[in-house]
Amino acid sequence: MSGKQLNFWLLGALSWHAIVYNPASSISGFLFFMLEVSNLACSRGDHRLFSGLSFMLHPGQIMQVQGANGSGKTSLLRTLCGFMMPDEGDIVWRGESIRELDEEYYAEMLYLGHLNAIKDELSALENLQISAGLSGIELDEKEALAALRRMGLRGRERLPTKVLSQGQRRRVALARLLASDAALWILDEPLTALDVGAVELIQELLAEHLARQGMVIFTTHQPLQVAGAEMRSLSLS
Amino acid sequence: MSGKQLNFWLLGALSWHAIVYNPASSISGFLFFMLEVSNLACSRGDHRLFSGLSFMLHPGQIMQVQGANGSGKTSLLRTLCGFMMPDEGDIVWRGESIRELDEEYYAEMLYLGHLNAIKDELSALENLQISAGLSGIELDEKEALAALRRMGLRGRERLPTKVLSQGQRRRVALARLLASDAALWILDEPLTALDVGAVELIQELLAEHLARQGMVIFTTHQPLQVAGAEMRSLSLS
Amino acid sequence: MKKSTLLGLLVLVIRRDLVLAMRRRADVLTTLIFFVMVVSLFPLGVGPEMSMLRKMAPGVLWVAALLSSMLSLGRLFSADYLDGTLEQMMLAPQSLSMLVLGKMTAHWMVSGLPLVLMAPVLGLQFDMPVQALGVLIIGLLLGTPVLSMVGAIGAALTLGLRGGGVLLSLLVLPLCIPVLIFGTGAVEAVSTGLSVASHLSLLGALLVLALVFTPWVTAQALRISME
Amino acid sequence: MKKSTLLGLLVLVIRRDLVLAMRRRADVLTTLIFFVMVVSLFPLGVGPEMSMLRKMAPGVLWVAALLSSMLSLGRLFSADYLDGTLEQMMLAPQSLSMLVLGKMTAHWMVSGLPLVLMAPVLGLQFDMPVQALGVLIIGLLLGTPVLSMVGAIGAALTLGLRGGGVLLSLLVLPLCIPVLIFGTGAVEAVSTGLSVASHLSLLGALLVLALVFTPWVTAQALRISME
Amino acid sequence: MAINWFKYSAPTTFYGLAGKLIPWFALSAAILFAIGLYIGFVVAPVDAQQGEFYRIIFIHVPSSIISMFLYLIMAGYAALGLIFNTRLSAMMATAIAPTGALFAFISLWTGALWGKPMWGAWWVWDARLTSELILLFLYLGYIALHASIDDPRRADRASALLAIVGSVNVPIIYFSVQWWNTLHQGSTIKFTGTSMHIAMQQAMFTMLAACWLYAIAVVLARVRSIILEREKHTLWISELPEVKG
Amino acid sequence: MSGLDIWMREHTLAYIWLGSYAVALLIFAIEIAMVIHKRKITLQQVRLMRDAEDEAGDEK
Ligand code: HEM
Ligand SMILES: Nc1ncnc2c1ncn2[C@@H]1O[C@H](COP(=O)(O)OP(=O)(O)OP(=O)(O)O)[C@@H](O)[C@H]1O
Ligand SMILES: Nc1ncnc2c1ncn2[C@@H]1O[C@H](COP(=O)(O)OP(=O)(O)OP(=O)(O)O)[C@@H](O)[C@H]1O
Ligand SMILES: [Mg+2]
Ligand SMILES: [Mg+2]
Repeated sequence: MSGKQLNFWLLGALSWHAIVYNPASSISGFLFFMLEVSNLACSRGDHRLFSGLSFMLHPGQIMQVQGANGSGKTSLLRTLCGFMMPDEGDIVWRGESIRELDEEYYAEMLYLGHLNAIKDELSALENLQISAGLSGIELDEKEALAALRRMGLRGRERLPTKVLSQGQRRRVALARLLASDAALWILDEPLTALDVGAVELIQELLAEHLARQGMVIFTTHQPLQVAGAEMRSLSLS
Repeated sequence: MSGKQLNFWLLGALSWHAIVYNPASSISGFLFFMLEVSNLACSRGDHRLFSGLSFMLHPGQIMQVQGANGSGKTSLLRTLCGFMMPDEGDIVWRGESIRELDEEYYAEMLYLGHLNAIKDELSALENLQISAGLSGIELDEKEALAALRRMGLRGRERLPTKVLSQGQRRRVALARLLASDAALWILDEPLTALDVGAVELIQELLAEHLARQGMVIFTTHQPLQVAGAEMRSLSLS
Repeated sequence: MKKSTLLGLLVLVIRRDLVLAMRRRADVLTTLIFFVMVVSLFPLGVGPEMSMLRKMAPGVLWVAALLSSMLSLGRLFSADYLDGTLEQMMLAPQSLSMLVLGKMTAHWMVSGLPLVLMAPVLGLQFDMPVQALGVLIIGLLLGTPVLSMVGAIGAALTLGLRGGGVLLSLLVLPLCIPVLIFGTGAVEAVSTGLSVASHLSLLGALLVLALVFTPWVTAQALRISME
Repeated sequence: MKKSTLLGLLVLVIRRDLVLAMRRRADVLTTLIFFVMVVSLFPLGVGPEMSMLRKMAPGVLWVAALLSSMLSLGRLFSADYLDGTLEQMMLAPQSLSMLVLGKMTAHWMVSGLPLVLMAPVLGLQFDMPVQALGVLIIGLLLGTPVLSMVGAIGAALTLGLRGGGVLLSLLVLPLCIPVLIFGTGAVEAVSTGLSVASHLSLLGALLVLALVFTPWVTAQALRISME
Repeated sequence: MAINWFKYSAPTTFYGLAGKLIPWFALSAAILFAIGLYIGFVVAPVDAQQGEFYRIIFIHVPSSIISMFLYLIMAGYAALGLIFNTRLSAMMATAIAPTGALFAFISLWTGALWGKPMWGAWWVWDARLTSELILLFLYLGYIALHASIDDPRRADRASALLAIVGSVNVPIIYFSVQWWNTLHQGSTIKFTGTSMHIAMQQAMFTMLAACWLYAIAVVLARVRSIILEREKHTLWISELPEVKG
Repeated sequence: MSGLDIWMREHTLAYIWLGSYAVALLIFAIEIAMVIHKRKITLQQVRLMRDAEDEAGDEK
């Protein structure tokens, strides 16, 4: 995985320049901010989920979105992805609104939702290679196998995913985290269906990502600790 | 919900007679056994999941099936439902193999799987009424509303379930527990997507069911305690 | 909270599927419009000569009816399968055949009946004589339920993700052809002066056969597909 | 691990959809069987008069091709939508139009191309002259991609809607009528001695138009549907 | 000429304006209908070839023309709504569709009734008839798509896209159908109204005007309901006299 | 010549009126009725919602 790290550092260096020299970024007053959400409001149907939501996320930070069922966590994450338009407010990435950035933003962002986004008919290996390919990364078979094995899928790499157990399917989806150079991870209940061992693995992955100056926004109803990082939290009520 | 309890007692009384007078039940030697699994073996593909599995479940008992992802918990539960045929061994309910019993067994059993079995287009209310109807129970609107409200869905009863959040959808599925007179509950990861409050509620429901001499077999990767009942556990490795 | 009867269950299933269809009121209408459109496409392909169109009319109408009920059949079980409802139906303490019969009936009411009612108008576009139209309607009334029921077997079999699906759907298709042949035959018998009744009674016999066997066969197919 | 190019992405998407189609061989075959069935039913419905059948042939073949590609369109995006893959595609850092173009191409290769290859055999059943068969094939080669592409817009718009299949055909069939008319027109021009080339070049023009605009329009439709 | 057009493109002002205009449109439509029917049936003479049957023209032609224009207008509004994200345009497009579909239906129906005595058949696969039928399908597709999406914002955008794609296709469809029909068919009886009697012309134009006015009135009334429905959360709606009362 | 054809020739004006104009006017009438009905329903809904909001406001 050294190629990946290299890749990441390169990207980091580029983005550093972008921040320093991009005039737009100086508006906010901070030099190092990456994701800035200001005064966001979102509603579904007749129902206002949240409003006046503002926060910033810096490299190396992790944030848990908390709230009861139906409080709007998923809606918030989907708005951050640009799937839903907010009623008010703006989401700014590296000083530009994500509305304008579009594909540039997507190149640096990874979203994992309630759905696993894997194809039942394809094997875990094919699934991983294709989903990495869609996000612009060509994985060769060795790399993909290594990622799947790290996710505890040894011996299951070539089975069609439809025969896998619920937790194994989730692991296939999560293997994308290992094959991504995105700076911002947006994870909606990544721990669903995972057993204790897998939860620990995810915690490790998050810690590694943060150590690489990555950013994470996630939701979960289960306890989750990440070593060596302070967990910020955002409560929706 | 008094009608329900009444119903349950009546059913209990009948089944008592069935046990006492049913000659088949005396084979096992126990008078009170309800579910008896003996020497069960199950495989998927080339893969033997478990074998030589035997256990008994008595009224008022709860059993957690434990194991890592892919260890065969779901397969075991689906075999207990009769969806899958075991390679070896037998599943006996009230002294008769469930292969022979079929619909009589189904009348006393409730299964809740990974999938919610709710219709996106229907409201929570309609979903509950219909799924109760399919398991042979006619719920009037008041009863159904009461069940949904107990599940924390007040104000969401008449929305199409497709707009509900993941946890709310799971709650709609779980509302069936409140509208069932089945003696045996088979629950596959009932806590998926539920928040802390809902988990407590489920614990309460399980305790009530056990107090009524019901039986529960379930799986979960999250911690779960039931007041006033000893938790048996079965490990698949 | 009280126990429901077998008939109550049948009514429940029918009502449920009708409610689901009505949730999208456009749904019923679109099946119908699809029928109308398929029928109207043929003149565009074949050309506007009336004498030829008149001859083609019964065939076109019947094929269109088959297609529209087939198209909507794809969803008969698959939606229930994907969201887990079908699993629950198989755990219902009542006979699965009964549930299946309910689903078939609802399907026919939503997608077969409107076609029957629309057919005469389309027949007029093809300049069909009134007598032939009457026979066409009776034929469709007898035949469309058979299409729904036979199609349900196919729908149940194609649910299974097994490779055998192709072979089995091939087995089902020929079952629909007799319906078409008797149906169009009845209409053509009007103009050639042959016996209409024999064709129609054959259709009726098919209907009875289908009513007796298909619910059970479909239920078995579902059990196979679900394992 | 290296970055992929835009063309690499196109190839990836096409290969992915083809592999998926091969895993579900039943789906591909049913489209083809449906085509054959619709075409072969006509002689049964209309009667065995060869002169009439010969006249009908191009129309029937084209209508059948139109309907069968419509039949398979319902699945173009819906499977990806349900399992969340489509979401991920929309988050891909490349142009969504490119992905859509890939999916269209794969769809045509799976459901359009087999029809083109099958058509001459069926045409012979209707006693079509060889020259007409040639024109039919060229017409289908130019026309079926347009059907796939225009259909994709409808598939994207009806994504996630109940009764999507039928609604889809309601939206798309009227838009496909020009293809049908030029396609059959070309074949008929052979027998009437009129200019075949003008029909075919019109079909070609439609193809170019569709290639330029439909991927973008479909991408927009997907964005709207996913909101 | 300092009329602020944007003022009327806001639902707030448009709602009031439309409310004031509707009675006038409706009233003049009714009067013109009466006049048109009077001229058409009493003043206009019997046609030499067709006898009385030709009088169907007074409803047939206006409804045909209006059905075609309304589609273009609808697509125009839809495009405006999609591009500039103006709320009112999308509502207008939605309000126009049912009226357009009904006029298309009337055109088909009256045409069929005319065809029976003239051609001896209710329906002939003539280019003009066929393209009118396809137009009806396009309307129905638009309506069905809009109706099957629950979220109104999404419904607006999706059906707007469809309307635009449809309007690009309408000319293609029109010419292809015309070509299809004329290529291998010379014998369909065509009505060629060469020199029309002056009273006939008057009747037809009066009826055309009446139909336009009627269409405008109905569309405005419908759009008012749509505004009410969509904006029911806003303050100005809850302060309307008809809501308070 | 079927019965309808003969009737149509003998009673042309009735045919035109009943067949075309009456149908067209009927369609107009139905459309007007639908529009009026829709307005009534919408107003009702809006009033209901306003009342509900008022109550919610009072509770606070
Ligand atoms: C179902 C049958 C029919 C349909 C769908 C139909 C459709 C149409 C349409 C769309 C137009 C407007 C065309 C334009 O403005 O370019 C039109 C105009 C007209 N139609 Fe029909 N028509 C039908 C039957 C008939 C029949 C049977 C007659 C008379 C024999 C007739 C006579 C006319 C005349 C005279 C015009 C006006 C001509 C003009 O403005 O150029 N139509 N019709
Ligand atoms: N059309 C609608 N009308 C009213 N309420 C709606 C509508 N659509 C969505 N909602 C509500 O919006 C909320 C959506 O919440 P969201 O999915 O973001 O919740 P969540 O915080 O992710 O919950 P969970 O923990 O259960 O996943 C739910 O409360 C849902 O009931
Ligand atoms: N055709 C097959 N070939 C090989 N292995 C298979 C096949 N089908 C299923 N399996 C394996 O069988 C197991 C099924 O496990 P099951 O779904 O019962 O697990 P589980 O204990 O419920 O896991 P989870 O906690 O993830 O839900 C998985 O390990 C899966 O990989
Ligand atoms: Mg959520
Ligand atoms: Mg499991």
